[in-house]
Amino acid sequence: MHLAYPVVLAALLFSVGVYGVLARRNVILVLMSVELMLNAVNLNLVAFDAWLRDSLHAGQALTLFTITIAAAEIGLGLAIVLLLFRARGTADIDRAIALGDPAESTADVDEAPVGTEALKGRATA
Amino acid sequence: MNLALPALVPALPALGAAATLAVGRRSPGLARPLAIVPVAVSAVLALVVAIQLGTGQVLDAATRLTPTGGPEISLAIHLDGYSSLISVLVGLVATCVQVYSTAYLKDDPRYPSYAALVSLFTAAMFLVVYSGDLIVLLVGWEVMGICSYFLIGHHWETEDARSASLKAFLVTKLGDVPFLFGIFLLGADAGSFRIEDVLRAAGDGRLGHPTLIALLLLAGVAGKSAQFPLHTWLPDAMAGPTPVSALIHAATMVAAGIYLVARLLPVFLLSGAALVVLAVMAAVTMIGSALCALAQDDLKRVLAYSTVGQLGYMAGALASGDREASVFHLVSHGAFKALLFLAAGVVIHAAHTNSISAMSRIPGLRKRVPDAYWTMAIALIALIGLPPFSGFFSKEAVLTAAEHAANGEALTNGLGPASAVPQAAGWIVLISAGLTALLTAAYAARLFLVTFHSPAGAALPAAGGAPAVADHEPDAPYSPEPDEADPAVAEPPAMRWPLWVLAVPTMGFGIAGLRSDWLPALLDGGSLKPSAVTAVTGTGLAVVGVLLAYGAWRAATARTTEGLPAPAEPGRVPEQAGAPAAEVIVADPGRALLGPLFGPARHGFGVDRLYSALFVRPVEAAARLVRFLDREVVETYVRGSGAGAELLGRVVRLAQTGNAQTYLSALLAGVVLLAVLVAV
Amino acid sequence: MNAVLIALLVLPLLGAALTLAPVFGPDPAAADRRALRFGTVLTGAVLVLTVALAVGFDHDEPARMQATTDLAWIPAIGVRLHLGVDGVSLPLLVLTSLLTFLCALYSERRLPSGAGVPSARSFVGLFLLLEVGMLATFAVLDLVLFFLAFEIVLIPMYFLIARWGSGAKVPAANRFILYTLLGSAVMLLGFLLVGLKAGTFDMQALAAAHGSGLSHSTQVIAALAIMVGLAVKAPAWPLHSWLPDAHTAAPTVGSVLLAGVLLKMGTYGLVRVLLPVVPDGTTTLAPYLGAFAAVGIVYGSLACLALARTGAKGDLKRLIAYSSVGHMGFVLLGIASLTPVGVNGALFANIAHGLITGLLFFVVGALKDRYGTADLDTLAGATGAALYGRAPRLGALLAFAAVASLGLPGLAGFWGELLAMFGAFDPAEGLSRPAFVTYMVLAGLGTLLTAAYLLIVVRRVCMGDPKQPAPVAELADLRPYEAVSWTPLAALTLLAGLWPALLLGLSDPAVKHLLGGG
Amino acid sequence: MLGTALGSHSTGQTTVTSLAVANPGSLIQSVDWVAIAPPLIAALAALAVLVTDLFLPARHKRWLGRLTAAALALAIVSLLPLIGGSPRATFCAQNVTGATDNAGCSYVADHFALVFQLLALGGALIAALLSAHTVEREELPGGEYWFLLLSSATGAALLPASRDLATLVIALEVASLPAFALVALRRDGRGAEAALKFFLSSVTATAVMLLGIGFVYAASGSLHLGAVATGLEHAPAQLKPLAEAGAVLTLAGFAFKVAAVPFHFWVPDTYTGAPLPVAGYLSVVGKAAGLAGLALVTTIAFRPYAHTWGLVLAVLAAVTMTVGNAGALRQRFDTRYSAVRLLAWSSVGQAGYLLVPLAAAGYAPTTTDPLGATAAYALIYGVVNLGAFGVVAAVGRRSEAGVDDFRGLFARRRWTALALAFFLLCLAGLPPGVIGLFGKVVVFRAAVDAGLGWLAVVMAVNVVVALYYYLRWTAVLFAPAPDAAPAEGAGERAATAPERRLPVSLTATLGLTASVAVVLSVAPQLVLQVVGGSLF
Repeated sequence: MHLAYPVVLAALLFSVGVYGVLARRNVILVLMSVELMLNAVNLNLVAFDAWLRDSLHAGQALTLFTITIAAAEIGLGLAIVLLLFRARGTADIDRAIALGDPAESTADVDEAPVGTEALKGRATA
Repeated sequence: MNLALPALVPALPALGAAATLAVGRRSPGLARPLAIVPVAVSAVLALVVAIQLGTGQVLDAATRLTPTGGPEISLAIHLDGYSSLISVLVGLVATCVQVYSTAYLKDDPRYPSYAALVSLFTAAMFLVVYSGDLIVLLVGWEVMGICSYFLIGHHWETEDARSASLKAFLVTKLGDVPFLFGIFLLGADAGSFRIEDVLRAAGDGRLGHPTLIALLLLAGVAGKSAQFPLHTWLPDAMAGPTPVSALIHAATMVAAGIYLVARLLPVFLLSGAALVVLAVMAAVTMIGSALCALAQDDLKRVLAYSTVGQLGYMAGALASGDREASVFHLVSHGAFKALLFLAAGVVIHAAHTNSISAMSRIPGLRKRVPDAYWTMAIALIALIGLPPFSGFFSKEAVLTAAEHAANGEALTNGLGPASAVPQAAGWIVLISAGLTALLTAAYAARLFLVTFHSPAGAALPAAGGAPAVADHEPDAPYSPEPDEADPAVAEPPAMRWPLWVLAVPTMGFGIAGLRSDWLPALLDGGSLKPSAVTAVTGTGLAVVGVLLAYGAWRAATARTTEGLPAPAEPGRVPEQAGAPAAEVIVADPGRALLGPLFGPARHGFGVDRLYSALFVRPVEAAARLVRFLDREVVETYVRGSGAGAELLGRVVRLAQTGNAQTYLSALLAGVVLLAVLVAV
Repeated sequence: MNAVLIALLVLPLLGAALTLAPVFGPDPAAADRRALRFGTVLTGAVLVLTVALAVGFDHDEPARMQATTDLAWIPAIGVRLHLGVDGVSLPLLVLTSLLTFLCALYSERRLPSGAGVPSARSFVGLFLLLEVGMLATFAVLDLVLFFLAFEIVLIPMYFLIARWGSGAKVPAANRFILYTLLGSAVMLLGFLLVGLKAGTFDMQALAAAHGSGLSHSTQVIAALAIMVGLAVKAPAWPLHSWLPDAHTAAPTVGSVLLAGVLLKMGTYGLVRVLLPVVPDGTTTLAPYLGAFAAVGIVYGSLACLALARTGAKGDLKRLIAYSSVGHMGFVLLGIASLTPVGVNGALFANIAHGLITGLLFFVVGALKDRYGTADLDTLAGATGAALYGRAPRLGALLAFAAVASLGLPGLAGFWGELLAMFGAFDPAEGLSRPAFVTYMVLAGLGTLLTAAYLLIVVRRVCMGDPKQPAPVAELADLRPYEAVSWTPLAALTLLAGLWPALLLGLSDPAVKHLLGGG
Repeated sequence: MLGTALGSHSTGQTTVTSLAVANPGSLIQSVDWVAIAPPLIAALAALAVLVTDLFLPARHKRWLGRLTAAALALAIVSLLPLIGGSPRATFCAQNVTGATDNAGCSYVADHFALVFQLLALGGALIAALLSAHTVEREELPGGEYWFLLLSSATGAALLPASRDLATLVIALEVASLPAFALVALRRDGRGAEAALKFFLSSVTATAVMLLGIGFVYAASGSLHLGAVATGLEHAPAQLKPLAEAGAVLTLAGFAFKVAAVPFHFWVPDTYTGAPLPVAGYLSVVGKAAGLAGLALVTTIAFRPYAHTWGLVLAVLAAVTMTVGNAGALRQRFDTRYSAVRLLAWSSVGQAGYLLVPLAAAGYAPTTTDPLGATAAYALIYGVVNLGAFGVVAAVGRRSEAGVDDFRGLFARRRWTALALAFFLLCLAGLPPGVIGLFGKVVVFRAAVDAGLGWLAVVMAVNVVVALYYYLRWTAVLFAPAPDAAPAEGAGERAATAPERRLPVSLTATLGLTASVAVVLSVAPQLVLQVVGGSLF
């Protein structure tokens, strides 16, 4: 089998994963799409290992490790999602924005930073 | 002749000044002796030095003041006939002024600071006279400038004194800047700032561009000696106390410029063009100031313009190459002009006003200040240049010098080839000198007649007896309190004595020029005897001037006595502490003689307005531009860079929405961007 | 001798550390008094040490680096603790310790108090730290240490302005520290470029090499970086906009030190680092430095004229700040001429400006304390504040300082400007003569404008109609502590004016050594 | 460049303990226990803590903290024997061809590894001291906290010494996963959200990195860094774009850990959501691990593409510091958590400075070794940053300290305020923070030496921008105490701040960090000697 097939498949899998991460609203589905991305990488590694006919089989060794890492991550991910759900009552990723930078206060609280300058203009002017 | 004496001459008044300042506030009584004694002692020392030096000798001595990395600056002394002559004059006049001031400013609370400044001024003048190094000379030069600034501003309560002092210093400083550049040129070409090296370099022709040097030096001289372009400060400087005018603005400071040109004449002789410029400058100064003097109503401003004119004479003599005549006239003028000012001081002190028309309506002014009256008469005759007195001889010396220069054999007395002086310079000086002799005679006579001999004063005894000076109406003639009438009070001895001391050289000094082994031996040895032709023409012109003024004065008085009021001319009178007098000109020959020129002449031909338009307004506009530039342009740069950082900060914070997916998309977009950037 | 120099730096450092410890007793008022007294005693000791150093200095070979200490501090990046004093840095050391001592003396009585002003203990601590930074800058002979000393000064001066100042003090302090820090950061780049290319950071070795190990382009880039950094500190014309705000807001003592010493660190850096280490680069950039200097002189004096005009709402301290821009223009012009005469003039003008502007700021600060404001229009009213009449000694001192500042011969201000202009008159070969002569003419015009605005200030403050209604009824004349802390400055201005060899004798051989590179 | 350096170290395979039998042919390799001692001790301690936690009653939980601190201290001490002489390598595979004799080994305890292990373990130790107080006050689950901390420290200690991509990835994950849990330990909404963002960003970055490693593996044929370098040199032409893309994607994972620009969004949210010591731990040890990874990968593995990643890192460094400082510039002082948020943005800015010497390594001539500058600056930054977090912990109750709570701290707690002022000035790089200044001088030196003039100028401007907000905070410290009727919000919080003496562990942390910083300021040579010699 020519190398192109698994690599193209892996690429497709990876892009589906990326789409899932960015578009899905529910956190669990985001986790699943991350898993997709990791598995796409595993496929890649195994394909390259076979293609290189590496005596040390470094590719496959790394795939094993990646699988264990993915498992660990999903365990933790789900624990965090559970915590978020219990605390916030929703698993919607768009609602978890409490920690963003507080809005710009209309009046600057401390003394107006008038006259302060980073002199970027000065350095480049 | 050990060097202690000449070194002591400038040092003593300086120490006296310091002592007066230190002790002045605590015990004013001590201030008077501390003011007079050092100056008098240094005057005597100057005389001793002059005698020890003898005639025809030059003494040079120097010790290094400081290394500069280039030509050294040294504390040097360059003594010759000229320096001893002028140092004696300075000593004499300074002592008279100090004595005179003790009485003149008897009840002035700031007398100690005044006396200290006069002593410091005298020290600076001695330094200029004795100094052999150009930079040290410049030090004395500018210290004189700052002393004159402070002294003019002595009465800083009045607006005139405040603006006059500022104007005086700035105009002289305007002249001093090119003067400094001239010294740089000399120092660079001659390799040292010593005057003897400079003169030797001039002799060997090592000076790069003599015309430029001469013109730059001339600018400084014009500033300091109030010559044409930079003369406007001297008439306003009359706002200072009269003894100051006598010392600084008659005898010494204004003479320093002429003295310097005399010292560096070999440099000037190298360039004919400079001499022509000097001649033209002198001519314009002479004629212009004489005309202005004819139209002034303030007694001191008349004398100030007269000083400007006489300095034009000396500059004319220098332009015709004869520094002996110029210094001869300088010394004699120093004596009689100082006398005139001091006498004027007495008259003003007695009449409590500067305006001569107000004085003319004071009955019996002559009787009240007889000494001032007679000494003023002598001085005016010397000013006009009638034979017996020194004015005649020194003026004739100048005219002879001009005449010689006119027909080609200038009396350079060995300093340079006679051909160095262009004949044009000689002719310009000769003609203008003649015309000025006539005008000088006119305004001198006018001054004398209007002040003392106007009939209105004599004919209106009845109108006297007005109440005390405080509340008299502006145009009513001032009549003295009973105690001021008798001469003893009007002229205290301390004021009277210096007048007669100065009267002696005014009368006798002229003769010193006749014998060749007296004054000429001291100077360059050229004869100072007036040639017959110039003597006759000069005196003739003077007599004609007097007669003209007398005729015009007779006609004017005749008209006033028949009740025809002379045309009222509300002139502005920069008066001193005296009564404000927008007086009516009673009988002024000047108006008749000048006719249409009278108005502009009174205001100095509008030169002041011209300068403020040419210099003052553009500088203020530039200042406003700089303020705008600083606030708008430079500030916006600095504030802009600050705002730039703030803006970037706001953008970064806005990106921090808190939504995880925006973070992820930014993350992946960044990775894709990097990968494309690298791989492609 | 090197023990004296080390003690000079260590003593104030320990003093500053001591003020942190609660060693001045519980009661705050007594502790403040004791702290101020401690500050005066310590700065006095430092002054005695510097005078001892000056006396012990071998005056007939000022070109040789004396009282040197050379220890390895950070071998990893080649930084050595190298201290030393020569004809160029000795006068500056004496000036710094003198000004600091006088300021300590002055602030013992007249510390700016008010709501929200921290305790005198922290004032003395910052003050001593400031002195360490200033003395170290002039005593250090290693590029990186010079940069370190350059930066030590920033934090104390920032707090002096931000806490003890008046008016818009915090923005002014921010602008001061950020502007100067950017300058010194750029300067550090220049130092690193030179240090790495030449292999050593030691100024003496670099000066001896006289730029031999560096290619022309490196020299130009390094010279540009160092010159920009130092030009910010000695405010050259386009980079000066931090100075007026800093001075308007700073307390009197802060202004005196800011104008008296901090500006000198920039020009000293130019002479010590730029001239000997990167000569080719400096020769290429000298005409531009000269141009900025000349423009700075005219610009500074015109700005002062604008402020001195009636109705311009000009602040007196801001006016003197702009005058500093003008005077430092002369120093920079002298340096730009790259001749012994010019550089000697620059160094002399440095010291003279320190003394005279220090005195000016003291007097104006006293006026501001008495009148409550430094605004010229409120002070002068219609005809003038008539200080000659109301407070004669104060008026006389202000007139003396103004006259000295305009460069009256016979006082210190004259010799610096004379030699700087004479240096610009015939600059070193390789520099375009016509350009420098035009700078000299501009400088001459500058002296005239300087005389104009200073005398206008004298007219509007010292002269005037006494009967005119004055903002403050009763005006105290010179107080004893003011007299004590100011007379040394006036006396030294006179002494330096009458006997210039006192300073030029020291700096001339050292400058010839630096320029000659030998 | 690295090859020559490694070559110069003549290292033999030193068999150490009797356990390991030198058996060249078989797959059972000799394990040099002394070399792997530091991460091993940390791992064993983690297990020990996990097990003892089961048996300890609640009131003795504090002992776990002390056990953790002792274990970390022991791990640091175990670094000492490795310092002298030649680097010791273990876990070597014979048949991997590489430029140097150690090329085949997966774990090399050379000078570079030791410095970064010291940084990781030291940071973890200080974080442990710091968290003793927080664990107790915020009732975090005692056992799990210490176990997670130790395991993350193990990962961070393992990473610098690993020499092949697989071990690197695993070490990175071992360092990151416990960190997610640590962040979420507070079991409230904020903790969960912070952990979520951290988790998602990290996982995505790891996925991208693994993709990159896959491509690099395809192009070079091996995972060992040395072998990858030689493999990439001889890679066939049409694989070159694939290899370069792979290299950049690999850098992404580490850049995420260092919080370089496109990957920095999680930092402010996570630090404010996490418990304070965890935030401190992440900002120092997390960043150190990322940095070590980056240094290893770029200088050893991708040496043939030196100029490409040199430019990439330079741009990344410039943008990171600018964004970090600009973000911090606009922070508001009155909101809750603003102190930690300011420190978060400042750590992003500092990451920019840390990247500069790495970028310089791409351009530098072979003679000098700019990596030392990164190590030195990282050490200084670590100590000072943890000190700052310590003071924030001391002042604010939970991690809610707003910067306004520090107003007038000098009046209330003189020495804490002075310590914070000293730390902030060190971060800003201004004397009296002398060590901070020399850290910046060293980084500037690396940039100028490599000819990155424009980067040096951008850094100079950033130093100025950074000074602005550090100085504003320092000024707030010394501001006059809040007047009688403060605004309700600030007043209430300030009034309740306990005036009582600081707990022992906090005073220990502050004392340790402050004294280390002062000692380094007096004798910078101690930390800067790392800069001198070549690291590998």
